[in-house]
Amino acid sequence: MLTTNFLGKKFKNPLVLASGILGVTAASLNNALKQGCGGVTVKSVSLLPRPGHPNPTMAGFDHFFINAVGLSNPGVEKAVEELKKFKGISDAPLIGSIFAGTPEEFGEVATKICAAPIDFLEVDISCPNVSKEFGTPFAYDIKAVEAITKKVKASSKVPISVKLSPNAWNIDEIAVVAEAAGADAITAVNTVSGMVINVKSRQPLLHNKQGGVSGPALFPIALKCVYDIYKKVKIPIIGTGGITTGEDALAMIMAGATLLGVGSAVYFRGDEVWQKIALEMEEIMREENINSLEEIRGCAHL
Amino acid sequence: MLTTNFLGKKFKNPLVLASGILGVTAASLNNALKQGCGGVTVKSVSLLPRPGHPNPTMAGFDHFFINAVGLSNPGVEKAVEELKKFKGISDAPLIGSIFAGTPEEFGEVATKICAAPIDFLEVDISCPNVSKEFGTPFAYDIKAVEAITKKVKASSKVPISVKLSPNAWNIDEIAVVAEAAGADAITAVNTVSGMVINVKSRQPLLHNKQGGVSGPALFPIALKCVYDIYKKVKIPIIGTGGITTGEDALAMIMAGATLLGVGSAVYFRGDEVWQKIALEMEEIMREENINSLEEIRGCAHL
Amino acid sequence: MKDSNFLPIKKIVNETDSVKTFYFQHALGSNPGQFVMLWIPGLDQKPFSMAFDDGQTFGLTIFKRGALTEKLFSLNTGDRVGIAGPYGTSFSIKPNTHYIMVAGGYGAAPLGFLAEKFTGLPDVKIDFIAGAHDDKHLLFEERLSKISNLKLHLATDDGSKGHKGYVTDLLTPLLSTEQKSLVVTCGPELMEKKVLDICNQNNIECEVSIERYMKCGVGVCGQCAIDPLGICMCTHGPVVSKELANQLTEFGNYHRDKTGAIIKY
Amino acid sequence: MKDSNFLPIKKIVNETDSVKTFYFQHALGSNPGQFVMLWIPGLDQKPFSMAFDDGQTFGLTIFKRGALTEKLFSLNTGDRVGIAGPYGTSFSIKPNTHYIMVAGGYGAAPLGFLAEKFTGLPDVKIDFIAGAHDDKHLLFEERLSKISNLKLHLATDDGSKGHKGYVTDLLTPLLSTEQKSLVVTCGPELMEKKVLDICNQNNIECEVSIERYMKCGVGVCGQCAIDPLGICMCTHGPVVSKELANQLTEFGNYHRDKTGAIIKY
Ligand SMILES: Cc1cc2nc3c(=O)[nH]c(=O)nc-3n(C[C@H](O)[C@H](O)[C@H](O)COP(=O)(O)OP(=O)(O)OC[C@H]3O[C@@H](n4cnc5c(N)ncnc54)[C@H](O)[C@@H]3O)c2cc1C
Ligand SMILES: Cc1cc2nc3c(=O)[nH]c(=O)nc-3n(C[C@H](O)[C@H](O)[C@H](O)COP(=O)(O)OP(=O)(O)OC[C@H]3O[C@@H](n4cnc5c(N)ncnc54)[C@H](O)[C@@H]3O)c2cc1C
Ligand SMILES: Cc1cc2nc3c(=O)[nH]c(=O)nc-3n(C[C@H](O)[C@H](O)[C@H](O)COP(=O)(O)O)c2cc1C
Ligand SMILES: Cc1cc2nc3c(=O)[nH]c(=O)nc-3n(C[C@H](O)[C@H](O)[C@H](O)COP(=O)(O)O)c2cc1C
Ligand code: FES
Ligand code: FES
Repeated sequence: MLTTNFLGKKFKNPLVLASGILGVTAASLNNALKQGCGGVTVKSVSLLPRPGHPNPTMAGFDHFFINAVGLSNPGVEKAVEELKKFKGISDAPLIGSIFAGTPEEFGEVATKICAAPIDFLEVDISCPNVSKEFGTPFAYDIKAVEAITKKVKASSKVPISVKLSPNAWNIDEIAVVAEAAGADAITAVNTVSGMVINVKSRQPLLHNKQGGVSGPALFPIALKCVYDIYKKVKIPIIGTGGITTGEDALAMIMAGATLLGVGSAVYFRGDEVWQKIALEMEEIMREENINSLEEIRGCAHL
Repeated sequence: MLTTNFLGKKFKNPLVLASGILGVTAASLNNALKQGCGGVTVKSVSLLPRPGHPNPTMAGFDHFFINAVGLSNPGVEKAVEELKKFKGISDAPLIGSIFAGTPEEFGEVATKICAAPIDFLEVDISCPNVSKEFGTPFAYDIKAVEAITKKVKASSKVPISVKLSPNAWNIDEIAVVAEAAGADAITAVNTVSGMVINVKSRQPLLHNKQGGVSGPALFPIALKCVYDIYKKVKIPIIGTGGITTGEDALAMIMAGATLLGVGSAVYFRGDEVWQKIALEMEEIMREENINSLEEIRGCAHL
Repeated sequence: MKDSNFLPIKKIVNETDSVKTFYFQHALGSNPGQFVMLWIPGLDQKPFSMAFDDGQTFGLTIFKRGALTEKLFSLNTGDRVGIAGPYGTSFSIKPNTHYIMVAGGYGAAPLGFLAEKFTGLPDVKIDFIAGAHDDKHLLFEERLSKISNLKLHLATDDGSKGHKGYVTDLLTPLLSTEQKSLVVTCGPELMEKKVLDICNQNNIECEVSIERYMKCGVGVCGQCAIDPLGICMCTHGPVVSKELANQLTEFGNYHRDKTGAIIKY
Repeated sequence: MKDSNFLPIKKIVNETDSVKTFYFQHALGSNPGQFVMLWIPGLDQKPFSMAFDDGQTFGLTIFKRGALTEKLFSLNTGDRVGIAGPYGTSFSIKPNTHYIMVAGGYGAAPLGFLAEKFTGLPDVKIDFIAGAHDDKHLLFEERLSKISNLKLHLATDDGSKGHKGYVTDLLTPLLSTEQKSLVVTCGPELMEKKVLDICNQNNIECEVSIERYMKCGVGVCGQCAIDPLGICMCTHGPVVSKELANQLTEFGNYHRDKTGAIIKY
């Protein structure tokens, strides 16, 4: 009922662990699969290891999650080891994820991560928390998106998905640019910029002050991004952002998504969140006489 | 304790009814004041009457509100009558609000609304729901912001506040442009673009399909916008977006706001929302030995 | 995510040539006088009062007016519409009371729903005054006749049934009863205003259903704010007490259209 | 908006020259073995187990290590820190049981908290084995001596107090009692591993507190995921059963640093 074909690969269901949630270890990724997702995305890795920001790097609230991890990761080489280990214990679809400070570096990391048996490569140009560090935010810069997409496409052995930011008001146009530059898919969206101020300490809660907002608060924003992008591109979309229930998941498919990234929902609904969402999707589909996701993909555009 | 001086005018508290909530009638505005706000903003008006979109034009959910009213309003002339009526029954600070399709038209509406006894004029360049109708969205276009601000400033008899969109990733730079062009204040923010899809009908819930998201989901996004803008401009900020509790209100002041727009909270906490928020602010201030809002304004930047 | 319900029409009853009652199987849990927002995707969404609600099934009695109601009239059982609510205030349900219900047009729907709440309660006596242009447009005669403690009084403009003239002509004579009386009214605003005036003159308790143009139904947009108090009729109404109605100088004088412009009665 | 608490330090007790206990007056409602994330604004936020919680006041026993704990040691009563939690699993509280508690370093803190839960419960008997480098670093001797149903066994590396050698040397002799035994342990991982091994050999129930580098504390970031199950120690731990610990081949072998890179023990 939920089987999904994405760029020629079969997913038992469209739910994929979003990048950065539950980290990078092979075992942790495999555990997410045991909890019901159809595929996994690894935390974004960079050329060199990064310790990330001091804590607090994230915090959960009633209706959103916020993080500024500072893209901590063990570097692409260590990550490749974990990814190889993962493919030793699971044959589920595996999506690598990379970020870098220049188009050239993106190409370099892409080449390196392709030493691992990944099925797809996500290109994270949209983390809202490191913008100052790397100059003009790539996610809002059409030229940068074009250059990075081309570089990664040329360096990658597997299909690539460019991950966009909901802070780009013209996200649909940016998706068009990425498609033209060779992207095989679009991941929409990363977190939206936000902040929490702790009133008693009179300070921003996150060490990085600003952070990326995810979870339920992001859902209506992400849904609109996916809807707009679907109107403009032919390549498939990994709809991501605030999906917390089976109803959210189906709404995202109706907006046009093929795969569904689920991350913060693990905070709101626990480890077994993918299983829960998949069951809820099936229940609604039965009630509504929907036999396959193909049948309803993009139907909100009719 | 909550008394606030904004551009030379005294507000009994910093909470102002945000534009578009509770509409345009003198009696409705006055009722909001009875419920405890320190000032009121009128629903944005245009040169000619507009019926707005068919329903559903708005809907409330657990943690956000969404609307695409289509800027329905009785036109500036009818509005002027209501505003005169309002000043006949209340001497509370009154903020007019206008929108238009071109800088020239903005100037024209500004001139006309100044026939009413308004204390300030808010310039709504940021409604996310009419963008296609009026061409390139003004809120993301530095040249448009500059031109509109100059026109309105030249036409207005009262200080003006330019209302910005959280969808502009460079909202702080846009605030700088507005300030340079003569804005006396910045209102940040309007709603953020979003969508709700009704899964059973397989369609976007709002007649306009997309809408503007407000309420708690918007709060961390708005807070970050105000924080960023405060860093860059000297003029005061009307912090708006998702303020629902006294704690939210104080956080917004700590980010740098002078006045606080409160709108959707009326959906989440009922008519008496301003009273509730003001009481909560005072309670926290007593606990935290804060004697005035002046004392903590912008303190999250330290 | 909470969302409006999307419910199949269970049954359609033709009441007159331009009035139908649509039934939905859904535990709405509404009280008489409350309303829902009915949505036809792609078209519009408008307020309608409950004409019936027994906890499992509710019904809406709808007059064919413009685009939305015309489309609704073309639907069949099984077709689905959006239902959000119930919203707003409701009529008081009091024991040991003499209810005088004054209905005009679809006002008979919520008042019929109210009357049925008292079925078989001997301490409540109901006089139900229903009016219409002619006998073909009178609503719920049969339904109301089933309520044993209810007495039906009819008025038609053309005298084709019952009293020839206004429902309000029938009201005053009924006021002089022993038991504590409560007048409740729903119908055209000028009729309601006349009912309110009569109750004021006779010092009788009264509840009035005041309809205003509605958009959100939840007290946010201010579309239904009423002068001079500025309170919203979707949350503080539609049903208001005599005392509140007396403060609403707008009532019976004017209302506002979709843009907010004033329209005199 | 929910947020972490920002609490004034109520009392500071110097336990040794590099260990202090910080008390906070706050109804945390934690169980022994759980932890909080302690935040010093502008600096960092790290996990610490509760050493005490009587429902009104809780305490954290903290070893001076690096930047955060050094800063903490410079604070005075009245200064405030952020406290988020309690998080994680806790030790079982069972009636009619012979507890053998094996503590190393600050592990004495959560186990002391656990032991106090049984104060005056005659059906529970506690053997508490505490170890340290020397007698100056032994924790809670006085506090533990107040628990009448608790017998304290001490071990120091240099023999300056109690047994000269490891805490684990003292464990095996205590296992041969009549009552159902539960071994609980908290301390350096290699010590814990040895305790687990002994319990496996002797077929005795055991609970182990496994510490991993933590960022979120709420099961989101995956920082504390442990091989080969990949479960998070902030939510499925820190306290795990013997059965679970036995599946965690990583335990006693390696852990991961902040970047996620493996560090062997
Ligand atoms: C609280 C309340 C309860 C109502 N209950 C009933 C009922 O039980 N049965 C029934 O037939 N009708 C009821 N109405 C009126 C109903 O809303 C209108 O008949 C309907 O909106 C007409 O829509 P249309 O598109 O068919 O016609 P349109 O041509 O759009 O409108 C026809 C007339 O209906 C009224 N109307 C239209 N839209 C609205 C609106 N959004 N809010 C209020 N009035 C509107 C106006 O007077 C308008 O002139 C109720 C209205 C309110 C406010
Ligand atoms: C569940 C749990 C309970 C703990 N309970 C206590 C306790 O009751 N008392 C106590 O003194 N310490 C406790 N710790 C260890 C405590 O977190 C570290 O002592 C503290 O983080 C040191 O921070 P620092 O900045 O002072 O030193 P740093 O120089 O940053 O670190 C010193 C060492 O502490 C450990 N550490 C640092 N950061 C973390 C982290 N985020 N998560 C886990 N370990 C870290 C590492 O081994 C590191 O080498 C506990 C750790 C965990 C995971
Ligand atoms: C703690 C955390 C870490 C994240 N790290 C990354 C990352 O490394 N790379 C990336 O592309 N996205 C990262 N994201 C964004 C998510 O992949 C996802 O796009 C976003 O959280 C929205 O989805 P959600 O609401 O389901 O979490 C991170 C999100 C969170 C909450
Ligand atoms: C129903 C509704 C109508 C609105 N209409 C306007 C408007 O006409 N002009 C305007 O500048 N903002 C309008 N807004 C935006 C609000 O003024 C405010 O900026 C936004 O809702 C965020 O604040 P909140 O979360 O407190 O509602 C409207 C918002 C809502 C919910
Ligand atoms: S209809 Fe919106 S406030 Fe009443
Ligand atoms: S510390 Fe983040 S998952 Fe455990």
